[in-house]
Amino acid sequence: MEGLAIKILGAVITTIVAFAVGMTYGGITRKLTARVQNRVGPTIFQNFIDLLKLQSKKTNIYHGVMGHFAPMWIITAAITVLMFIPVLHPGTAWYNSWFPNLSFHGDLIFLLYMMVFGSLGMALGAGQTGNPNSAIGVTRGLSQMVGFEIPFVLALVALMVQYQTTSIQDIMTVQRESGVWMMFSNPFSFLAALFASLGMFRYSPFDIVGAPAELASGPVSEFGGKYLGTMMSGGSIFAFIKLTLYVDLFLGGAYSIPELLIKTFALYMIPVFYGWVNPRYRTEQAIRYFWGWPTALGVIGLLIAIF
Amino acid sequence: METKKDSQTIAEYIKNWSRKHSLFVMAYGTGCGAIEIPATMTSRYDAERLGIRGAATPRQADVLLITGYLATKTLKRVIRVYEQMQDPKYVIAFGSCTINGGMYYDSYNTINVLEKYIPVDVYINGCMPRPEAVIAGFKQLQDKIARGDADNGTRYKENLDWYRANQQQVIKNWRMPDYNW
Amino acid sequence: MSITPVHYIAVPLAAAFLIPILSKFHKETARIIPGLVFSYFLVISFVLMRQVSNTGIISETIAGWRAPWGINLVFGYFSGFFATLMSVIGFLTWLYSYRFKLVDSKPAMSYYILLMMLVTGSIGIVITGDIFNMFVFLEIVAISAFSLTSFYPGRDGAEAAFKYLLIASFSSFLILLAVLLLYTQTGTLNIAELSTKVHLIPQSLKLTILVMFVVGLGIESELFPLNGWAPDAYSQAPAPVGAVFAGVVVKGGIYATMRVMFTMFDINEMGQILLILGLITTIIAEVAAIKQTQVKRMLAYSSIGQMGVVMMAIGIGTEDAVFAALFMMFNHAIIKGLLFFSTGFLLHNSLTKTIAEMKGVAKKFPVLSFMFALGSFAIVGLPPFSGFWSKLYFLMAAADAKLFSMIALVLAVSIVEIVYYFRVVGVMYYHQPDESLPTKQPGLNAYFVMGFLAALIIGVGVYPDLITNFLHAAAYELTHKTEYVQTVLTQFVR
Amino acid sequence: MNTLALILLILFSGAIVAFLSEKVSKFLPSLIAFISITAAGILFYTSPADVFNFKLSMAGLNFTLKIDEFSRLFVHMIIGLSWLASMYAVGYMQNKERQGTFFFNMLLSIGGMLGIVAARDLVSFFVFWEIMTWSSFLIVVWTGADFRRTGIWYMVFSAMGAYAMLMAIMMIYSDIHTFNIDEIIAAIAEQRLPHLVEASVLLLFGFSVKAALMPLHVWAPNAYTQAPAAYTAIFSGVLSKMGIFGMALVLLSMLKFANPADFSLVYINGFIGQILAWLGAITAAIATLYALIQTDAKKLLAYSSVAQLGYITIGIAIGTPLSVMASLFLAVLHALFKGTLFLAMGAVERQAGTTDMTKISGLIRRMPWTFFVTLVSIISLAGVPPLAGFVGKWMLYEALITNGNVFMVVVVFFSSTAAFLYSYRILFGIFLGQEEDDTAHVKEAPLSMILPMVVMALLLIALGTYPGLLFDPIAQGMTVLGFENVTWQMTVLSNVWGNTVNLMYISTTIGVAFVAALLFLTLKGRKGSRNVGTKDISTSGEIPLEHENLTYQLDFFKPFERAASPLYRRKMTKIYDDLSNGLDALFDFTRKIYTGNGQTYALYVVIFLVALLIYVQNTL
Repeated sequence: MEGLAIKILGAVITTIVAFAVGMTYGGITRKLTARVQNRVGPTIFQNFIDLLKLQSKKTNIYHGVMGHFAPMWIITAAITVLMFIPVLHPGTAWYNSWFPNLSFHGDLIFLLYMMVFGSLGMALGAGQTGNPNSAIGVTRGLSQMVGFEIPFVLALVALMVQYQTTSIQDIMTVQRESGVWMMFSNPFSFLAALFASLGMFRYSPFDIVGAPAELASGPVSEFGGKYLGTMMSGGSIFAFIKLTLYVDLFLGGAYSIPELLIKTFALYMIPVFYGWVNPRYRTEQAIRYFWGWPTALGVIGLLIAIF
Repeated sequence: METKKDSQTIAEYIKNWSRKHSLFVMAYGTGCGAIEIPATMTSRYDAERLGIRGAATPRQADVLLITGYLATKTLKRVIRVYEQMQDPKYVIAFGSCTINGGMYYDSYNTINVLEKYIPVDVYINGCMPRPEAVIAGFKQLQDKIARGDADNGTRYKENLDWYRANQQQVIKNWRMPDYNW
Repeated sequence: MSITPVHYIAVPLAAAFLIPILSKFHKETARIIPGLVFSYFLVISFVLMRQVSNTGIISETIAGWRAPWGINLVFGYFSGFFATLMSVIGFLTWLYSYRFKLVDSKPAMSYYILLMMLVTGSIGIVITGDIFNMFVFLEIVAISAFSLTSFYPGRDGAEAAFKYLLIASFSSFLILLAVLLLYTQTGTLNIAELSTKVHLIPQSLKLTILVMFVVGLGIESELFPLNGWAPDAYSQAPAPVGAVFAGVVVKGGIYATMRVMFTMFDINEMGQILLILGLITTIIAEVAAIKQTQVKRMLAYSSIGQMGVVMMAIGIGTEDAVFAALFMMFNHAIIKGLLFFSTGFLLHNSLTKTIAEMKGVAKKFPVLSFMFALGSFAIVGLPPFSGFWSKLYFLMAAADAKLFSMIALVLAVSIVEIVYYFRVVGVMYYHQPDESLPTKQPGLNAYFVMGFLAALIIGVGVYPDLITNFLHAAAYELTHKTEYVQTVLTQFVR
Repeated sequence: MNTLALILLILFSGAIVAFLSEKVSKFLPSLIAFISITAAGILFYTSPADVFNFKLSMAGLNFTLKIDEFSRLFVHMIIGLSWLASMYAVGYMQNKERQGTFFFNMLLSIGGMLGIVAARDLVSFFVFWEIMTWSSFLIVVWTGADFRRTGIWYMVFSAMGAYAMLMAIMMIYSDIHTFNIDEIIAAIAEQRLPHLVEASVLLLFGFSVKAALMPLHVWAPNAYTQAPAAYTAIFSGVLSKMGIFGMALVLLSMLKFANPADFSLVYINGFIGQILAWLGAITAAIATLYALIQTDAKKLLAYSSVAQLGYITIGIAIGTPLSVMASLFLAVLHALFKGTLFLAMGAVERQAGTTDMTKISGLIRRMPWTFFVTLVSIISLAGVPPLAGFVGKWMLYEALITNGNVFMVVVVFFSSTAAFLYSYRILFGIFLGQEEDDTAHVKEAPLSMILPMVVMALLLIALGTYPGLLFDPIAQGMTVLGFENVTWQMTVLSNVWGNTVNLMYISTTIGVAFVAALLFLTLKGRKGSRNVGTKDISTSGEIPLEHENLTYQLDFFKPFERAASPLYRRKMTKIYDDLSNGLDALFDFTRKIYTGNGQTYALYVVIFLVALLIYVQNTL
């Protein structure tokens, strides 16, 4: 019985860690961006402050049941995926005590689909608000998703067929035993997945979904207060999830939280840097971008994986 | 008015602190003053270091920034936007025109005193006020929030009839949805 | 007195002489007497069929002259099938066309006499055992067919009749020539005896005779390049007569072809040719049918196509194939009859009889349109209607003969068939009617006829054994000619 | 009396009675249809399994009907969905014209489907197939709109398929003189039939027409759209599965038992399977692309049905145990969710007058139940956990990956990701967005229409956590098809590499997290929450007028369309149009042989005579 209690505690701790890391990374990004633009910038905990403020709004706008559900779906999807993703390598002290959530009960295909869950719920909520900007943003987001899923899936399928498994643990184990990270053993697949990650994080040049000046921040344009706050936290957890997934798949996983933080942060900076030096793509340009070189790299990686 | 700082509970104090340090600004560029906003936001006088950042829609905004004179046509929009914002919300009136009409004091289609139409928390004087002045105004607002007596929305709701009367006086074709607050 | 096949000939001829006289006293007799004759036909067919099933093939000599000098009538399962079918179609046609459009007595009388002669001649073709006599009956049929084609006054009818006359004259000439050659070579005209003596004929001459028969009878049975007359004749003759053409006249031609090919000669000599001809006929006819704008022309081409398939089955020549051919002819008779009958009232007062005039008739004639739709479904061979089984048996026979390319082509053209029949059905049901033509609601008799045919179609479709045994017997009799020959030749020594 | 024959008899006679009873009252046919389907269902489920075989010898042919475990699976689909749809139809069809025809054909096609799955000899298979085809054709043209494009095309394609089947049947018959499927299988196992390969290819051709496979799919969207929704559910739900059933019959029970000594045949078998699978994948991709540019909800669903059938075909064609299980699972699921969706669209059509998404929007507050069932079935269509669609998708992917069809996986994944787009499109276009004033009168559909949809939606939810409920009959059916020891668990999915997914944990986690978030978000700051209508939106201060609707409906996925424009360039329908025009010209040319001129005909006769004489004298 208290085994279950421990499990629940571990789950809660995992969630808190993921949340904190995601939010802090967001703050750090804002700070760095400001520094790059020769500004002082906010503190790196600015996101926490914003979240606190949003949650402490007095009035909240209720747009109907779907609008009410949208943030829940996001947070639900975030937590569920987090439960099924291996944060650290099995067997390590950190892992056994905190993070053995459910990561043996899901596999990559499931994660791929579960990640969509949140954005679909978000889309539905945004649809019910009746704001045309939200619907336009949603269509852009979904179209872009079709764009970057292709190289991503190519990369994942390459890994799966090469190592005859669809579970993340096995891929991590392969890397641990061989001692070679996937990003070196399958460079092409890694590059494809990396390009896909640019689209996943929606920094510029792929931020047309929520273009503030044009779409009034797109899907979320009707959400404020607690709804917006919940979405923010869900998004932060998702950022952590994506980074951890990439680390597990390509960077050999992590044995301890600091290692995880280093790897994830290094990975996280790639879309951020790429965003600093890039303007914004139109949707069809973004899709064409993903169907261009990233897909080609993915195909090459897949061919290498087969033969 | 007497300060509420001592009377704040600890929760209220934290909330106000967070509100103070994260101000999402709905910069409603009505008049010429809008030109000062970019200067305030960008690297020279980086307003984000105070937690001030732009918001795209009134749903997410805390501060409504009226930059300059208001034609009656614009006033209608401003009222709409103001009413769509979520409590707690603050209004910063920017430039002389919002105080007394400024150089448009005798124009036939600009309002002179913004206070008559929506409650204002902070006035920033000058024509134009420089970014330093803007930031000073924000600072003042932040102090007010920290003191906890920046209850703009409640003031508006309590004196709604008075505000409505004034609004309908200048806005001839009055066509506003009425909200369930 | 006991009923014998000769009644088929004698009774109508007598009636044909009586009608003009009696109709002097009472006009209605001109309509009633043919009915009596046709119903008597039914009685004859019934009785004779029972007799056949009891005592095998009936062979009767006429006027005491024994074969081969005299003429003899032979009535077996095979002939009996045709005779019964023709009697039924004739009777139904009479019942249907009672008060069809023949208001004044004069054309009515000629119409009924001609109709009677048409059926009589066809039955004569079927039951005679003498090749020259068969030719005579062919002529009777042809002449009454000409006159019925040009029944309606007007240019088109005359033209159609003239074309028919022109082509049919070739047919009679060729058949007569063939008969002459046969007689000079073998010295007999009796089919059974001929079948024992054909081997005496030198090969090349025999082939020439065969070709003449093929061409001459092919004109009657609407083979491809010889059937130019058919569409005009069908479309110009009154609608019920169209049914008779499809159900009786053509069947006579086919019967003659089969009799000649199977009994007199050996099918293997011309089988290939008939197969090819039938295929070409089917393809061309269906392709031509899809481009028709007149309903009756379309039906005419479609029946040409059916005859092509029948001819292919004959060309295959096995017993199963003959069975399929007979089944197909039976279906064609009843289904085409239904189609022609329903069309007759759907386009009663129209002169051009175009498909466009059938727009939305389903609103005005729900029952008739249903009948037409049923006929269309049946004739394209959709289960559970009778058309399907004959198609299935034909395909089985063809598959036994390993004629896959032919199966493919036949199936391909039946897709074309589906298109043009369903197009008409669509026009009938799903277009808005234009209130142009005055309509005529069919009488109870017409409804009865069509209902009977529809019931037959569905009944045979659901339970084909209603007729299959009978058809099997007929096919067996045709493909095993010894019994036939024996029965006829035993009379010689009597 | 034999039970199976009795069931068929009930359906067919019920059809005739329904057809005649329209004269009595317009309400009667629907009732009779419902009653007879109910009777058939009761008869089927109350009688033991072994009574369902029926032999009839007629017209020199032996007809054998038998329901084995595999066909039982399909019988469940047919009877279940038809029962629900007929219950729905009672409400849906009321005060419509020509109900007699509709229900006549509906019952007839249902009987035909039952006959197909029960048929154990090719002739009765073909007979029932044709009955099903023409009755469904009559329903497709029932509304009478666009007869040529819809009706004739459907009939022509079906006829092409059916006659290809007939051709194949005849080929097999000419090899071994039998139509009995079991005897054929036995014969295949021992000797090499000369026409086996051609026959199976032709059969597959015929079945792919019904399954709307890629080059032969053009009839499907129009037909699905034109048929009344109460029947489209059956049409796309189970009638199209008859093609799948046939494919399974050919690929899995005929060709698989082909003589293994005959390597060429085995190779050809695998080859055919690959071709078919790729066709399915391409179908899925292309149909999805066309689905997401539709503006009519029913047409969108029609295209998506084509895509889903593509997936199912892939699974059958690959032929590994997992893939077959996946595709049978997907087949049942597709019957469930696409049935629900079409019924829901029918409800919308009946209540709001149209399913054109550019005309209506924001019905969620008006028709909450319809929205709920649509949401559930859309989620399972998109394959998002924790609903049942995910299970089928997962098994399909794993089957393909473990089987090494990696590029097919990518194509399938592309199409199912693009499926999210149209899933969102249909939910948003009809139920979300701003509320129209002219749909303010819309009410929720009556209970008799809501109930079937809700039942199916609940089934979808249950299957998402307990797919084993469905694996059980599927596994039994597969053992009949010759798969030994098909393993399945109630709530755990696993592939041949031993990777598992535990659905129980998934749905528990989702449920817990969702409830927690729900409580948090609902309770927090409840007093301060303001309910606003869909017109109260931040449009940069501008106030939308009462009558103006800002919902974004036209050119919904224009950016995607532009990005994928090369894929939209070719249109299959255009090719067929050109073909038919060419044929038309050819026919017109051929018809000119009949000049209508007597002399010409006479000339024909003479020429023919001479030619024939010469030919005969020279050759014979």
